[in-house]
Amino acid sequence: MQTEKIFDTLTKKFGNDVTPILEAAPSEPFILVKADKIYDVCLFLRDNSELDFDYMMCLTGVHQKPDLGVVYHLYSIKHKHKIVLKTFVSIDAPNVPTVERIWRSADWHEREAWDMYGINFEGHHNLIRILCPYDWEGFPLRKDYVTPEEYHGMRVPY
Amino acid sequence: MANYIKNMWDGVYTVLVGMKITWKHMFMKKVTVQYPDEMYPIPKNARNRLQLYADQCNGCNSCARICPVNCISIETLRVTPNDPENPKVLEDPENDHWLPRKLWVTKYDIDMAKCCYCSLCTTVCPSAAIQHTTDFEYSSYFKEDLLYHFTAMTPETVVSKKQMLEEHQAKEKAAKAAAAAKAAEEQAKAAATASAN
Amino acid sequence: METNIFIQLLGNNWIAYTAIAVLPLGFLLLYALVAILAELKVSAWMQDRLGPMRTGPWGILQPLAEVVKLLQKEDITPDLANKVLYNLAPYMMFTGAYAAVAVIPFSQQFVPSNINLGLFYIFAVSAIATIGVVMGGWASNNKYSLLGAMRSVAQIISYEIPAAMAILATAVLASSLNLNEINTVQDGGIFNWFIFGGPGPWFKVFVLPFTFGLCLIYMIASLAETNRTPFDIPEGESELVAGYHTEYGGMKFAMFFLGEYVNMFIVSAIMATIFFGGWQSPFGSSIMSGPVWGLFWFLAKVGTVVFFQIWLRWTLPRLRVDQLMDLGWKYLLPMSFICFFAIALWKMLI
Amino acid sequence: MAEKKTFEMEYSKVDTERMRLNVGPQHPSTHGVLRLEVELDGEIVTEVVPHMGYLHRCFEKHCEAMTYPQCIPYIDRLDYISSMNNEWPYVMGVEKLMGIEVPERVEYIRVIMAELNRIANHQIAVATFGLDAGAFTPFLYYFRDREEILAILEKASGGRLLYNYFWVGGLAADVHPTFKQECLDVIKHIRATNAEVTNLLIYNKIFIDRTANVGILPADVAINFGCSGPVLRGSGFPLDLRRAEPYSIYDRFDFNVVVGKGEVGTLGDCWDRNIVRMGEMEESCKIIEQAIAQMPDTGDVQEKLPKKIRIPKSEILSRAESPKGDLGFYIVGNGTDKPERLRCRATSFINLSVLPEISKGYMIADLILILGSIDIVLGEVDR
Repeated sequence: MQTEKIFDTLTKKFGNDVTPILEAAPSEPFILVKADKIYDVCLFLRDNSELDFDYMMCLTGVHQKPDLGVVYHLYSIKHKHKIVLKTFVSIDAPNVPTVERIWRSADWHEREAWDMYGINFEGHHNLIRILCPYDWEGFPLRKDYVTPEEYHGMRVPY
Repeated sequence: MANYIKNMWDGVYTVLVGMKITWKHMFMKKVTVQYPDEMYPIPKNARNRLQLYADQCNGCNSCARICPVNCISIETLRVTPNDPENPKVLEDPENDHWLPRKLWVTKYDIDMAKCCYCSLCTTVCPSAAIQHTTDFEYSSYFKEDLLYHFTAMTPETVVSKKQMLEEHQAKEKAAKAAAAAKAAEEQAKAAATASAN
Repeated sequence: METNIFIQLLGNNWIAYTAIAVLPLGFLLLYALVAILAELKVSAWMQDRLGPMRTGPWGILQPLAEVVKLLQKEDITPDLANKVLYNLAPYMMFTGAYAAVAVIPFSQQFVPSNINLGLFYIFAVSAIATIGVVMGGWASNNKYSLLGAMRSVAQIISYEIPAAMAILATAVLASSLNLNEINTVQDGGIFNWFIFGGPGPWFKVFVLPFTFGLCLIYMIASLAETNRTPFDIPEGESELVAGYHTEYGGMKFAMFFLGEYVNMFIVSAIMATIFFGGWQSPFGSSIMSGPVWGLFWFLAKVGTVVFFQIWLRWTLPRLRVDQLMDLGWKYLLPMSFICFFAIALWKMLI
Repeated sequence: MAEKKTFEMEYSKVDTERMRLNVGPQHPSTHGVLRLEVELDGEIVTEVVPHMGYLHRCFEKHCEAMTYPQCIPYIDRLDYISSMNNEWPYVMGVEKLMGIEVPERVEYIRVIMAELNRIANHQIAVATFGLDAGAFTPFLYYFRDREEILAILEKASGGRLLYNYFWVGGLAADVHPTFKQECLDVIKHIRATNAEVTNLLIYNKIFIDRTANVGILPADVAINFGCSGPVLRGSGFPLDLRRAEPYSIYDRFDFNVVVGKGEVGTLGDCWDRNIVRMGEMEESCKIIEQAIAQMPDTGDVQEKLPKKIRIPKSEILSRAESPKGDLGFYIVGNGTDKPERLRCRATSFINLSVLPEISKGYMIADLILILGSIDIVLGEVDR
């Protein structure tokens, strides 16, 4: 299915909650989704037999000042089409519903996004740090992150 | 029951097949290279220890800038124009072609403990001054020994060159100031004459 | 006792007994060094490597260097280990292995202790090694060690039965439990060895599959009893790090190691004795036989079996613990019963 | 699943205490510094909790402070066993964003290099898998051959393991003159060793017993977990990016997508994942042979580039089929010479997430094998 058609299907279903944004190549066109609707949109994307996005390629946290964002790269193995979803939340209340129950691969991706950006995935069964130590403070990939001087008495910048 | 016997047969047979292979290998040519005595051939372009040919380095700092791990640190000093030594930089080593030097490289340190052997520095170097050698046996007991100082200048020369430059700069400054003062004076004079007129 | 060469030479006094006792110990230490070297070299050759080449010519001093290295290591006892058992376990293991040497007929003239219950005795004392393993595994207070020890016990217990069946079959053939006696029966060349059914008329060919089978069963069971690949699950390094001796180092580890190699020797010696005629010459009692030749033949046979064990080790992957039990109880045990039954029947017929 | 049920049936009646066992981070078979917190019921695994991050090197944070060419040495160090394959999606993404095409000769050399490195990776994967099962000898046979591959890669790039060879717009250096012949020679050796290991290890009864019916991963679960590469294909699902969305010049080659067939056990077990790797080595050999036949003998290996590589405000998820599976780099440019965001869709990371799911109910020894069959590299998991 063409990207435009996917966009049409989505706008028909969700109305104002989704905003398709077509970008010039090589950037991929994406759909901006309101954060609280992301679960419904994803569920629709996976379960609709015409869309059938059964494979989640990537879930990335981003920090595009001033907001935190989550980028979902989805892929349909059957129909061989892709789609990019984006959602942005304010850095003060970075709450995004989890899609862990839709694609299990989102589990660790979301933990990583929490680890690096502090994006709180509501409803995630085990939202703890994954790459940083469990007691690490701060969210390292935020643009305003300041590297701490010490961690348990060890100097951090070598 | 058939499965039972087949299992047994498979077990014995595949073990025997495996044993035949290992037996054959016992008499095959061995591939071990007895390292300190014989060496595995190292290609000429192998990336090992970095080497600076100080004659060729003109101190442009591009290697330090491209290094992803910041293992090169360079300090340079402008050459005094009327330096009696008349320093030169080897521009083309094959034709022995030298050019006047613009910068003294007073410090060129490579911390080989940090180096990641990516060879980015050797590609950006405009004069092929920094190059990878095929020497990989340079481990040492102390981390400090892996900090290589490549510049040939002694601290005394550096100090004297600095002094020379400072003197030169002071002289230049003084000359400039004098010139400026002179100009101002002339201007004042001119202004005075103008106003007098 | 009359057959013992030391008593013949030195008389029935304490010097002779000391010599009898000490000689196998020295021999075993020497053997262990050679076996370790063989293990290193054979494994290397099978893997297209050269193996150790630096210590001595062709690396022949490598085992010695390793022993020296182990001796120099700090003797560590973990804080939470049960100190007494922890320290005792390696020696227990070695003791069990060493005690079994007492009845091995090295040669016609030299059997340290020529008792009539040789086979039975070996089975009794070699079980002591298991106790050492369990002691070490449990006392280390390490979960890996404990798992290794539990596996080891399960393994050794299940594999002693097929091994015992195999040995008993030869006891039936020889009508004796005395190891030297068993050897003497196999007199008269290679075809009188028990792997070929022992001395008998031409129609013993019917019993050959069963004796071969028993030999194979004993081979497999003995591998399991000595914790060697493919049955090295008690110390399977990919899952249990080092199994029951995870926490051991230095001298104590060396004792475990020595125990393992001595155990290898014991099972190989039993195998050589009961299936391959022990010190008997393969060409009959007239050619190349005698006390010294006997020792030579015995050692050659043991060496071959040990080589076989090494060969298998570097060929095969490791079994899983439940598959090990499967193999022991579902395959080896029924097969050993069948073979035993057939041999007993044959013995009754002739 | 048959085996799984038996264990549960046999042991469910016995009231036992469960034991928490720490596998790793210093354990011979976790392939690095992975820590698995395992709950055991006797020897049966009831729960696996992976703890990662022991090798975390802040790759993504680093790259935000690096220029685009400077990132490549760091990318080499993600999956340090197949660096060429790691560099490829990244440089491909940057090239796409910059809108440059690389010369044809470069594409061929890249294909050959990537496939050679894929073989080297699969050799390690199969070898260490055998090692996990207790077979030491095939491990060294494979390392012997891998050495020859590394020698070729070293001659071309200068590095043995971390090449920094694929550069934006081309290659770091041209290949040496004897390159083609050496490749053909090494393929012969690879095939011979593969045949040998197939007899020695793959079809060994003990090995089959150990790996068949163990760690069964059904295809739908694998897709839901986002698995890719041999882990997904071992479940019988033929998803290979080289075939599904042919990047570079993969549409010019004739090769099969190897999938597991459940030959000796259930579809999607450890043995299947392993045999997929064996098959892929052969397919890679075929690709290399074709590429060598088609490759132009002379030509430029580096496109002319601006002195500073700048990427306009744009983004891309650039994917390529690495030996571990679908490796992607999400590159966001912001108009400067440094990326705004560089995210690595690390294949091992995603594939590892399936481990707790498929290892429940098997024995501790199987857990090690399942982990080995997933073929992770901790450099990529922890990044």
